[in-house]
Amino acid sequence: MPLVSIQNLTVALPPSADRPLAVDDVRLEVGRNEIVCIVGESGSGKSLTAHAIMGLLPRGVTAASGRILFDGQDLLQQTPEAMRKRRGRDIAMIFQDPMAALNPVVAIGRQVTEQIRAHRAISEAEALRQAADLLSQMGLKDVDELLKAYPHQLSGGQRQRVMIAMALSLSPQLLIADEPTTALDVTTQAQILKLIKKIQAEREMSVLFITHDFGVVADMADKVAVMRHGRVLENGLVGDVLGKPAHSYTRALIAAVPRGESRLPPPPDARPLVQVSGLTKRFRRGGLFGRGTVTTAVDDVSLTLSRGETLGIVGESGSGKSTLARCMIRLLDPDGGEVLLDGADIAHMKARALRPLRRRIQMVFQDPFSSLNPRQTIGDIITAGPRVYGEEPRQARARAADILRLVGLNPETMNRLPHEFSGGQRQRIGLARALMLKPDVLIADEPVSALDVTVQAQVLQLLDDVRRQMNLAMLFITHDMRVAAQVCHRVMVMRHGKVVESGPTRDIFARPCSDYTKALLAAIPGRQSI
Amino acid sequence: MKPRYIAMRLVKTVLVAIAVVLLSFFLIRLAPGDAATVMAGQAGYADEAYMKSLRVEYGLDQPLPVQLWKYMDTVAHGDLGTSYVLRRPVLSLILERLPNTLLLDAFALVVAAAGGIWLGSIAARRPGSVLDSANTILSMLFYSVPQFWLGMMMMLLFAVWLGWLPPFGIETMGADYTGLARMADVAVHILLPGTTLALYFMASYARLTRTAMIEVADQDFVKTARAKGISERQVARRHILRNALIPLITFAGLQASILVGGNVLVENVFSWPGVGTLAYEAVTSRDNPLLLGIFIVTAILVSLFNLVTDIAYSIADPRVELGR
Amino acid sequence: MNFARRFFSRPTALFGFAVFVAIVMIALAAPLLFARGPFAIVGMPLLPPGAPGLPAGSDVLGRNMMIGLAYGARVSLLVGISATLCATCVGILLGALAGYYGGLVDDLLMRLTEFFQIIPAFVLLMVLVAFLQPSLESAVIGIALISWPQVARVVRGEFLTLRSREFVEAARTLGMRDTAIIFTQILPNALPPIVVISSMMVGNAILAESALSFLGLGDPNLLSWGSMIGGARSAMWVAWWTTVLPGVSIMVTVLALNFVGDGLNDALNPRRRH
Amino acid sequence: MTVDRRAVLGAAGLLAYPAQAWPASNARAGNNRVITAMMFADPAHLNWPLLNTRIMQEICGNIHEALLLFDWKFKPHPNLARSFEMSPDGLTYTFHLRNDVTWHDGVKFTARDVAFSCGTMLPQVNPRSRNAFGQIADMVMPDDYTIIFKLKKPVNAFLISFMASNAPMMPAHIYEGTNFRTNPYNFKPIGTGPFKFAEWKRGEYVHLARNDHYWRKGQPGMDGIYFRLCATPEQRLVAMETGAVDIAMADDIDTVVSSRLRSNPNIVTRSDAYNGTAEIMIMEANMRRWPFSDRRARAAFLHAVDREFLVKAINYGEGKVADGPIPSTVPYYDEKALVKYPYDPARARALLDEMGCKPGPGGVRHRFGLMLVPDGGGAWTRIGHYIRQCLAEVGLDATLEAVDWPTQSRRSGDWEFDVDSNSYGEYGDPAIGTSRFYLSSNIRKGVPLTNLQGYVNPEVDKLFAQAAVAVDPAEAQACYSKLQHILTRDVAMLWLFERYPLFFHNKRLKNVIMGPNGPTDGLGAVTLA
Repeated sequence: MPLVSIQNLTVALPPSADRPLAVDDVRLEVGRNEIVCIVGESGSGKSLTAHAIMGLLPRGVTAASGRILFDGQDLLQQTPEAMRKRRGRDIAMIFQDPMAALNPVVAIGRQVTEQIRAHRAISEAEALRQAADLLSQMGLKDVDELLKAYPHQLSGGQRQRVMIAMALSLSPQLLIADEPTTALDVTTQAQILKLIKKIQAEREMSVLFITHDFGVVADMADKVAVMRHGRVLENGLVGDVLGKPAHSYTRALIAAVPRGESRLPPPPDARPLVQVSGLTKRFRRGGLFGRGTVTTAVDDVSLTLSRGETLGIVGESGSGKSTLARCMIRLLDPDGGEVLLDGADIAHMKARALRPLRRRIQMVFQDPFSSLNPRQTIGDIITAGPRVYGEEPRQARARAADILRLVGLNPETMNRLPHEFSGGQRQRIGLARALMLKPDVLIADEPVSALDVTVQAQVLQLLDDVRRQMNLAMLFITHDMRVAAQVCHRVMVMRHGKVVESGPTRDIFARPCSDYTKALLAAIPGRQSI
Repeated sequence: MKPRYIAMRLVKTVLVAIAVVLLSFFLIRLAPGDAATVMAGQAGYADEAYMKSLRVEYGLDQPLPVQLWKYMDTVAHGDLGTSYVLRRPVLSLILERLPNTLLLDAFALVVAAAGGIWLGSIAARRPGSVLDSANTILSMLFYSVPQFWLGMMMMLLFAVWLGWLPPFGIETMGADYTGLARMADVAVHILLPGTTLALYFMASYARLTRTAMIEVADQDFVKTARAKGISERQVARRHILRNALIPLITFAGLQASILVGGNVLVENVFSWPGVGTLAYEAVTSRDNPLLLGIFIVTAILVSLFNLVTDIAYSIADPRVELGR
Repeated sequence: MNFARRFFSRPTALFGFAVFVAIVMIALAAPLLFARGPFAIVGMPLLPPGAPGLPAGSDVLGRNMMIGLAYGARVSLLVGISATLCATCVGILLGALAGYYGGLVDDLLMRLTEFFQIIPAFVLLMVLVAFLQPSLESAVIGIALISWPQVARVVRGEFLTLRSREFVEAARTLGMRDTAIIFTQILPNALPPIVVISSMMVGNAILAESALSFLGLGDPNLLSWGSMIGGARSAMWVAWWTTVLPGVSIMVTVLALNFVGDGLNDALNPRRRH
Repeated sequence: MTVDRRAVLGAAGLLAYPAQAWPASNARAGNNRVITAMMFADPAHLNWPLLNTRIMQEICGNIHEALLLFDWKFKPHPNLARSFEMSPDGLTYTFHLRNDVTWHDGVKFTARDVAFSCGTMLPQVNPRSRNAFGQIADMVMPDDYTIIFKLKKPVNAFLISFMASNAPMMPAHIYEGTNFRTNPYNFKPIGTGPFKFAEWKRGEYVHLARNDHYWRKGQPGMDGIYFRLCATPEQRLVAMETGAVDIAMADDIDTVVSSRLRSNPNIVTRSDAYNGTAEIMIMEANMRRWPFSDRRARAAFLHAVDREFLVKAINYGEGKVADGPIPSTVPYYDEKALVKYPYDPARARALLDEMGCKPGPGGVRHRFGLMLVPDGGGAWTRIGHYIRQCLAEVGLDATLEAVDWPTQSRRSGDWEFDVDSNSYGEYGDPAIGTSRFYLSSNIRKGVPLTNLQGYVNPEVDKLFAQAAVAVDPAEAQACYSKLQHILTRDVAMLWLFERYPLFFHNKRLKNVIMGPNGPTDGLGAVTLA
């Protein structure tokens, strides 16, 4: 008998939602001592399925029919108090963002002991001792300090380890992990995945692992279930599903996962359009009186960029890659160094002199939701640039229609407001806005990181097409090595504001020089299997 | 870092006080008439010699910059000058009244916060329920009623019609109570003005608590807490309320700053011998040293309250570091 | 359309709006309905409500309270709305500059608003009104002067968050001028909280005006609800209606405005709806 | 329209609340031999001559005493002075003092104190005393208990200047040679009266305790007085009705509700307690500005306003129409001499037409400002509202100007007004309280409460001067009769009504008001039931 057996589960959404059912007739089993992955894009119902097992569906969302058998007992029939007793003891769960999942104002120790003492009648001191043990088992150091610390004082990896320690504190039979590594940097992600896998093996427990990333699936799963629109499309052993996907959607998903190897030819050898040298940016914090602390976000960075080529800037969060981009486009004023655009230093130009040059460098932003003014129509948004430079509104709109077609949107959408579009469509609109000014340089700041994997592939393709058609020099900023490999001619790896190494993509991937780059590459999930 | 930061804040308090003096010195002097005309008018009889002697005594015959310089000089020596009309040191006049105002404030603050948090958390438990709506409407009502009028109505109801409470004043005249009896006497007197003040702020506490609790209840760590299998009561207390109360610290600090200047209207309606009535007298008699003194003392107290609020905030929320 | 539906779906907002419209109508119609004005002595003083021709009774001078209440609505609304308009305009302008540019401008403005936070507001208002002489205009100016920092703080906060939003950065990379960014990009997005705070501020301004009039610092040529209460203070024990009715009028008006503000808040911020 | 007070009361009676308010015994606690009076504001200090306001008179009248007491006919009687005589030429006054009077600190009261008070302190700080005491040429003290005043010229009002409100005796050993304004005893006064200062809690009360060594045997009849601060009118009514406070004086109770207290069986009402002050409510027209520079405009003003109604309805009957400069309750009033201006709007319109003040658009003849005494929406505001309505009927459009006290004092002092409102007390003799508003010599810019109107009539100046030095009362009467004729003929001021401020006390108090100076003579004679 499997540990968990979900039979014909249907989860209904409140009447005000855009669809009636979030989970539709799902069947799924989790056996003992195995890792089952549920993989799917946003809105597939994978997360709510997990929450249904925990008995923690949000207010207004109900399990309408079906059964969830846990060790033979239907969890949906349990009283709330019985469910409470099971939670944490028999079934534990860890969440996507450990920062949000830990109470910010309660010390770590207390948060761990709280769970132990909710189920076992032991003293706080005894619970603390157990907590310390657990934390060291999770590979954490200075445990005593850690127990007194607050969540914000920990790193992302430490926080997720604490979450796992908490989840394991009562040796549950089932661990549900809901995208536990999505909010983490790639090297940390690899460590956490390894940890989960190790613990699962040691304790011989069952894990239900929810993810959107087939790379992770390949590394982790014994079995996999692919979900879409609340239904399970495909279900089987991981090797079978990856090797011989039965469903076309599964195939599309697998195909859309960037391969982590460069398909692009080496860059054309051309005179650099943009030359950055010694660029430095510092941030000061602190008030009128106190000595402010200074952090150097970008430290003496130099690079060149030519027409027709894409330079990838890769780094984890806090590496300074976004700050670099914002300095180059003068959203920030750099503290030192120069940015030569066709020989003119725009790094220190006065606002008035800079304005005519602005149109030559344009940007595509990360967040498809905040990058478009919610109160303007698409037409107004993308013709705003030309109008600044005095273009006739009628002519601008005519051109806007062409550009919209170019980025794959219907020109008739011009009178609509941004909220009527999906994330991928919004990124296309953002690109259209940049292209309207016929720029020479396009800076793309994590343009696909907020998108689902299938959409991601389409947008990456579009960017590459546009770059080629318009002979753009493109600066592509990303945290994802696989994405960088797919679209960049050259790659520059950054860490703590400094350049770690740079070179043609193929060389970097094939023969990384620095340990850091090697670690980054090693951390790419599913690199071997896909 | 912390003692240094606190020292810096105290220095800033002094600077704020100086700025307050400068700004209000000129502001106050814009108003027509001076203390001499007031006193001449009050006496029912006046002549030039009398008024001139008053003006010379007050230094009102000097040019404005000289007056300002002299005033700043006295203030710099830790003296707030002498009241024109009451002819006593301003500082002692204010210190005489300040405890009464602080007492009323403390009462109003505690009642408002306790009542408001209680009401707000009840409402947040079932958003959209009848209880919640009733709560919202009641809070709004107290927020919308003119304080002076509410005070009059309370006096009418509880002191005149029901006869439960003394109508006004801070203590029983000539009773010469001591110890506990005196405290009880003052407690009975504080109920009406204190509650009048508290109801207004209680509405804000209730609304803030309700919103904050609903917002916190949506956060991931509350889900975590439930996933741990701890009881709903503990979830509500340790995780939801504990986090929801943090923004209330700011509001309590704000309330304290608003109240410390004294509430002219409520103190007037209930003859509460606080700073508000003193300020009212100072305005109506152009007693500029007194008014300036009240402004300075208020400014310093408000700055201190802000500091205390910040310290309390940094204790309640470990993410917040003092001076950041 | 969607907005209106969201707004009116709240019973309190509907009630508030209906009451507010009714009070505006009464205020506008007062001179047509009662041509002789609120000061005309029509009968014996202190007649209770329900006496012939006196649905709301008569006041200490034998004036028709009904007419007084209707004319009082004019004063309250006029002061409330004008003071709010002034305060909002000044607040938006200064708050926008401080929030958008930051730095020294911001520092100066924050110090200035701190000054207003530190000085007891009502005492300051009394000084201002004494300086300007009690009148309708001085009440408006005084109330606006003590209210604008509140708007400025909100606008500043909104601008601080909005100016780092990506669509604003996009506008800057397009080469848009600062004034254009402030007025076409940021301000429209900052309006919802401004609208909400303004509607609440009208209520607060009405309360402030009534307090001033209550203390005899209102315009003596106009009958306002506050001055009706102030003038009847001594009579409140013998003729409850002289103080209760104007007080209830203030309360209902302010309550209506606060309900409207609350409704606007929810309708304009659908995500914060619960 | 007439207003029946009883009908009003009946209407109010509909909601007469149950008389179970916060019990007086609670409020008074313990000692029943202590009474409580009220004060509507904290006094600035307790140096009576320095700030001769009504509230000071009420409090300090119990602490300080005068040489003489006056009866209802304003005849002088001994007080601190055992006896007194005047020389026939009116230039020498001799006072024989009691020898059994001590100050509250135990120092003997002697002629030196009288000389210091009348010769130095009073003329220096109390402007009202200057009329009489300013004429003192020399003071002789043959022994400790005799003082002889020698005057530069006869002063008709010399004796009446010894009323307590004008001439409280101040202790020389405390004040002589000090700065009167900063003397610390201003906050703990020393007097000879039946009560001595005990405690002052600012914002709450002033407590006076029984003077056990009072010279008048058998007085005072109680253990002490609390003057309790009751800042608002509704508080004062509650305090009086519940018995929390025993005495309400002068303006403490708004006339709106006086009928309610009058009908309260536990409360005694007196309307004669302030006859000595004899207050008139007036409006002053700035005679430098047209049209009020013309007597016809001023006459029209008086004809336009129904002053009978003003007294009856607006002031709830507590007063009488004022026909002229001298109140009807004090000596020298002569009704026959007066030119009267009864309510007659038609006559008012005719007068205005005659002088060329013709109706313009909307029937408005003239717009002007009417500055009100700041009373926070009290009686003056009601008077202003009513008069504005009356004037509108004859085409005069008055804009009410609300100001606060400082502004009112400054603007009136600087003559920046069209019409302002005011009141004055006569204080026993026209030379003390009345003449100052009509003498051309008293036109002093920047000083409030002078001849602000700019009224100039040399004949009036002459008559006032003559009356002031008249030794023969008949001569004085003749001058004042003539003055009353001229001043009313000229409409030298807009007299509205004489106000009889009400004095209320709990009926457990006896012998409260003994003369025209009411509470100013102190409450030493009061006994408790």
